[in-house]
Amino acid sequence: MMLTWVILVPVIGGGVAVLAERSGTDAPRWIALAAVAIDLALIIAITVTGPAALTAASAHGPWLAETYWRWIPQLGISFRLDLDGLSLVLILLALSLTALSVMTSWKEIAERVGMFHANLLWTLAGIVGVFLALDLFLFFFFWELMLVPMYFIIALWGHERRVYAAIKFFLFTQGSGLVMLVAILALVFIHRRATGVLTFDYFALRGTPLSPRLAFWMMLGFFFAFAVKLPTVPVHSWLPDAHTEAPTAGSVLLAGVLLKTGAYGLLRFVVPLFPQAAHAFAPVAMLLGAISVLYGAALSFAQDDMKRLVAYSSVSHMGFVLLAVFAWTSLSLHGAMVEIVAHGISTGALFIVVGMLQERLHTRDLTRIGGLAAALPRLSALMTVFAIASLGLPGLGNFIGEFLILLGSFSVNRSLTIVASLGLVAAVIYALALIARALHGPERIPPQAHMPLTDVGARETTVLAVLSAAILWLGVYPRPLLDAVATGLGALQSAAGVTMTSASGSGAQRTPGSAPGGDYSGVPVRYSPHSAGPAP
Amino acid sequence: MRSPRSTSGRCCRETAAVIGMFYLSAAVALIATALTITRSNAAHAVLYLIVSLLAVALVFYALGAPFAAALEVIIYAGAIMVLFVFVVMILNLGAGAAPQERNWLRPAVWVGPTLLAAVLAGELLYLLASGRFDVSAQGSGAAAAQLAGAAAPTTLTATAAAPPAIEPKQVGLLLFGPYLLAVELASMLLMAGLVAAYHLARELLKAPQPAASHPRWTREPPTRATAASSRHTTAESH
Amino acid sequence: MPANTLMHAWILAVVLFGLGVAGLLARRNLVFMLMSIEIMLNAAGLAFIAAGARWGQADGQIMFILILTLAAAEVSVGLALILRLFSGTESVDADAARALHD
Amino acid sequence: MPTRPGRCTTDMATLLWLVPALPLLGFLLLFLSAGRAPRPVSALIGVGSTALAAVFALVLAGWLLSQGSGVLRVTLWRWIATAGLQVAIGFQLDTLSLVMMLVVTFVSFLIHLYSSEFMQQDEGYSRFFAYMNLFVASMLILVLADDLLLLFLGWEGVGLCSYLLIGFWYRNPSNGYAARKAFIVTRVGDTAFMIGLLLLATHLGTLAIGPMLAGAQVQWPTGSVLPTAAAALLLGGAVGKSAQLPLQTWLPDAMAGPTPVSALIHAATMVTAGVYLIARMHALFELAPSVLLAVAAIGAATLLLAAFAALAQHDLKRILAYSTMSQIGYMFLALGVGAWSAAIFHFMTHAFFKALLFLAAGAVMMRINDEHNIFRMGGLRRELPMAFWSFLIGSASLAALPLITAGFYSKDLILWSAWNFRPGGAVLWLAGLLGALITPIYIFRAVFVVFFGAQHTRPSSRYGVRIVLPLTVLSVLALTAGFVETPHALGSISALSRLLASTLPTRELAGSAALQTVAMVIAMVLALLGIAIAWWIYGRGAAGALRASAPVRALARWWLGGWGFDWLYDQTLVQPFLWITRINRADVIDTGYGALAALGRLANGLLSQTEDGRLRRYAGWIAAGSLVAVAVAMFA
Repeated sequence: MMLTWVILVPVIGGGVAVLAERSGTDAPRWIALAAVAIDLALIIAITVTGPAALTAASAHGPWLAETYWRWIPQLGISFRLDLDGLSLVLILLALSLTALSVMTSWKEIAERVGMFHANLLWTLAGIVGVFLALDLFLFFFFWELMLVPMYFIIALWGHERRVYAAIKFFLFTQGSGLVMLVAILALVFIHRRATGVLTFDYFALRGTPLSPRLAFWMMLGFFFAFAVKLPTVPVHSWLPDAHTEAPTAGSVLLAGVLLKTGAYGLLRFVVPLFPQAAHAFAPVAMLLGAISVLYGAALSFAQDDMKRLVAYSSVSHMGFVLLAVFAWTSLSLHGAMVEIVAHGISTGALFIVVGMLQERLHTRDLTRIGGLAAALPRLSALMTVFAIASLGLPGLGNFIGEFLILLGSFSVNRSLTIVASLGLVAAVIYALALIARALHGPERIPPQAHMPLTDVGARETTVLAVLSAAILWLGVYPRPLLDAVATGLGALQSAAGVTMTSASGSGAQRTPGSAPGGDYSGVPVRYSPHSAGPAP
Repeated sequence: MRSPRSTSGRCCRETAAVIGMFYLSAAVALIATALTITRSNAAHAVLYLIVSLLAVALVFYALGAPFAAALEVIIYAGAIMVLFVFVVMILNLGAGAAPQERNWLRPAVWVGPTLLAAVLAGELLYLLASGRFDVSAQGSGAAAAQLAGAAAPTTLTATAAAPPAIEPKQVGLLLFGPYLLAVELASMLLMAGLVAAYHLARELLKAPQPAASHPRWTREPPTRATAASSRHTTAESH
Repeated sequence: MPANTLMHAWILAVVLFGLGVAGLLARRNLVFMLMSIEIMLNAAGLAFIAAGARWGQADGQIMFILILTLAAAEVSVGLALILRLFSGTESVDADAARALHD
Repeated sequence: MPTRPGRCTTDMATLLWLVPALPLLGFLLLFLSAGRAPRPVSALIGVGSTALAAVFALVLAGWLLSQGSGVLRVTLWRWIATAGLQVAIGFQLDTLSLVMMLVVTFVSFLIHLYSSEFMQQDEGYSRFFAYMNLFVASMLILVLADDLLLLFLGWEGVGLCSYLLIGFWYRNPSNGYAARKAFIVTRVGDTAFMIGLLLLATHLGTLAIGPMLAGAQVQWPTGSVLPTAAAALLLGGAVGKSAQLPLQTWLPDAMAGPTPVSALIHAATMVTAGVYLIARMHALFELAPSVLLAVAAIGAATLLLAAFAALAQHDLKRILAYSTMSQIGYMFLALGVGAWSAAIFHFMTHAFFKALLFLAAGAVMMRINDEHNIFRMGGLRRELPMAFWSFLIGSASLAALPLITAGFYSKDLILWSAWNFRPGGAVLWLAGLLGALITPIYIFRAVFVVFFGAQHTRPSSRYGVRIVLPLTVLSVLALTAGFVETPHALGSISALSRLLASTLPTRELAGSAALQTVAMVIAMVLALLGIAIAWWIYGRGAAGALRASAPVRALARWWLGGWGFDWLYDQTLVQPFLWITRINRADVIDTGYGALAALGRLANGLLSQTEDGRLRRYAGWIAAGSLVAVAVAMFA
């Protein structure tokens, strides 16, 4: 029951923020922060008390908490939310990044503040919904829900070409979402034809017997939606525009969390639902991942706009995650989770820094600025920290992620892993290019900058200090994160059953025809797949 | 349902006359229609069309649809063509506009449409001839026999009696039986036509505004600009 | 009515229809175009009546009646439009009304 | 040999992780104070941390030596603990890392002291010390790490610090370019190293150096594919970091950084990280003899290439940079022929005399307002006696002046080991010998040109104690450090090799003592001959015609550019990359989607033409349409 509140709090917070706008421009900001704080407290309470509330049988599974209601029994749609280590980490990342993005846009967002923060909170609600929903219909519902407020954030508060970017973002994600819907419906109908039970429930659908060809196309449907969101190279071109034109808070949320819904989708839905098909498709997907790494890095180096440079670097980092997911070894999956969190922190921080620079210089064009290290020493130091984190320096979070991913996928596909590790060199090139062109060299400050350039204030320093501490902590002591996701990933791997790798990786070969969802120990006893069928 | 009256005795004489009438009226219809579309004088064209419609009415009668023939004469030839005559008179399209029509109807204009119409007709004829639809006698099919009751001989030979005329009663029964909905729709259609015609033509019946004085069609047509603007003003005013 | 006579009826209908189409496309005078449409409608009615005669069912005539109502409504509206157009553009040339398109 | 549990081991363990922690703490203090700390405080923190680290190192050394050849291990916390990989943050101190630690802490302390006065006028004072401390910390982590991943952390850390310090004066774009070039070229090597790590971790399950090497020796037969691949990849990393062929182009440009940086990073410590890596992973390299041969070959080739290139340089620091590259070539040669302790011995002596040379050069340049070109200096020996004598001692040690300099002993040991190496030993020895001839020429060329001959510049005042002290100490070491390891003929002391014997395998040299003396005499003669040649050409200005002749000048220009490697890499790698990224700046896939949208607009434009209000055209289209429909009905 508490899980629904985790989603409802931001929604209500958003509403209150809109109403509070009349009583002062800062009120919505505090309400937004309060909403996120309450949500954080709620999620922590759930994680602490959660397992006890579940019945004994499911307690030992990875599930921390579970909410289950019949929503539309006729169609077998249930309002099912489940929290496990995986979702917990991602939700915590989402909440903290939202809080930080609210704090960074304290001065940047001046008009229609209430509406802005409402949209921010509603996007957050959608995202949290995506991470929790385990009913395919509910998942798709939240998947589409989170797009709309993000569209408004980009379209209303963005920069020059915001409408173009917002529409492009919406078209790309919506279009691919529809492909996923087709796949969901196909899966549901086949499941109905095979077992006579019409249900959208994730656990029930996992065991549906599928012909390889059909499974491949359905897996492709899911994969396409998540690949667009991830983003992977051929379908990535919405990202640079959306990131460049979005306000700082929008970019942070987009890069920090929205991209991760794609990765989460791959982990939770693509491979466990269609193990054989995913295994067959793995080489292609890993190739796409490797190409994304190099292509994203090469493009990132060529950009003149700081935000576009950082945006393309996200394409490069997410290429690693794609490589890891389809390697499907325990190492690469752990690496993917660390990379997701580390990328969220480092790229989010880079966007915040670029936002601060834009606040001061009113431009993001690298050809017109230079030598800022002298004028803004503290901001430059922090920017250097995050740029170096994003190039994967050991001792900072990204390296742990990238190393585990490369190690995990090395045993699966040696050549692609070596190609992907070239991305490390490419990462150095674009990260140093960013630092050199922005901070070093002769001092060039554009005329429209409002002089004198003031270095980062208290608020900004705390935000960046928190982020740099987080990325350092992740790099030096990643074990809490690794342990948190361990059980969740283990369960996913055993559920997928198919061993992707020869070397490590667990789970015996399981024929798809086995009993639907029943064999998976993690399913809470109160819910049994058969009872969830349509009302007699 | 009383079976239609068709005793075998009178059938052949009657049939021959009916078939003769059919072909005659068919020819008349064809010629009249051809003339309708080729005349440059609108009045002549309308009259030829009326003749063509009457001829078709006769064909209907020959085909054993007396009710339809009557309707054709009353409504089609009677009402609709009368409307046409009115319009031709109102617009003074008769002899006055003939030279205008003539230069619009240069032979060269006919090439495209006739070619297109010929191909279309050819296709339809091919379809008819292709036997796809059981037009021929052999395919009388059970439906015909069953519906026509015992009287209709099973095969319609060339010299078979004229098809039993379909009584208006039969048509009436069917009309207000399964086709009741269609009738309602037709009535709505007519209502719509009525309202539209009234609404569009109301403008013309009103007292002439300064711009639209009565004898205007005899006047030199105003320059396009003022006409357009006047029309706009009138459009806004009503 | 012998079958081939029915066939001729259909042939007649088709030819009439063809003439109607030719007339529609050839003439620039809106009234003539309306007349051609009437011819086409009439041809269609003929085809229906012939079909009704062929299978001895009244459906053909009912369809003819519907076509009649259609034709009546269509003519009334058409002619009203022609009058309206005429009051505007002083001519019944179909191409004169080009300005209406945007 | 398990360490004896006992209270003093645990203090020693805490002492062990304090050694790298102190400079790290220094860095954090300086970084967080963000330039607000006054200069003396920054200097105190900077120099103090390294001094304390050096003291602790000495204490540890004393304790370890008293233990015999024990190994001290300390594990701080488990870094990565997932199903596939267990990595712990832990340090181990054995004799090899002891020598490295001592040299690193001691030399960096001296250089920190030197730079506290050298950088006095520079406004980024605390930033400089912050980066220098971070560097020392990373280097110590690298040297003391007991897990390859932690070593890689130190490895990349020193790479980062070298980037930050080369580009220290960031206003000048060429410094920034040199810094980026250094980081990217070393990063190429690091990626090879990373792939090596992946290979080792995947096949041997762990990255902890001890167990991994043990596992390798058990599982992998000598010379099979896996160890060869792994060793080759590690060699790639070492070549990148130690600026050996083919990744050596970044070192000459790295001289753009302040001189103490060049002294510490690009002479004494970082560039020898590759040597340490190969020495530390000697068990793996022994499983891949072909790679060992490659190490020797690379060493020999690089030492010759760098020596000849140094001959043609005008910039004093670039001469020293190429000289460093050449001396590391000697170390690689030693490693290649299996003389592990000889390589470490040469590393130690080289650290001292090369640091001395750089600091002396810095002292000289500091006084003639940063003039780098040696031909614009001259006759400085009377005005700057301190700099002159220290530079002279350094040069003598570099040139391996017989008997009295440390360089002589270490280089001689390497040459002797090369002589004994069976397959191809002779060739390597000859290469080493030729290098031993060229080295004195290029270094004494600099000595004669800078300190003798006509006086061009008027150097200003004297040096403070913080510069004189390091110079004197290093001068003493440059002369005396050699006596820890002397050949048979000269007292056959083998203190260092016995010390290192516990960690590095020793090879009895086949050649007889007499043969060793003969080889030694040859080396002595060559060294003296080199100095004489240098004096003859540059001291007395002879052979001017020859030097001015076209072929020699062309050769000199080719060598000036570092044998054209820079040009080669620029044309084959850098320009194509820049070209591809520039033309693809607008992301061809994005333009693809844009084209799709444009197609939509085009179709809209065309179709809206058809709707032009002409009724008869519509009727015509309808008729044509129905015609087609009926046709379809006909055929379908």
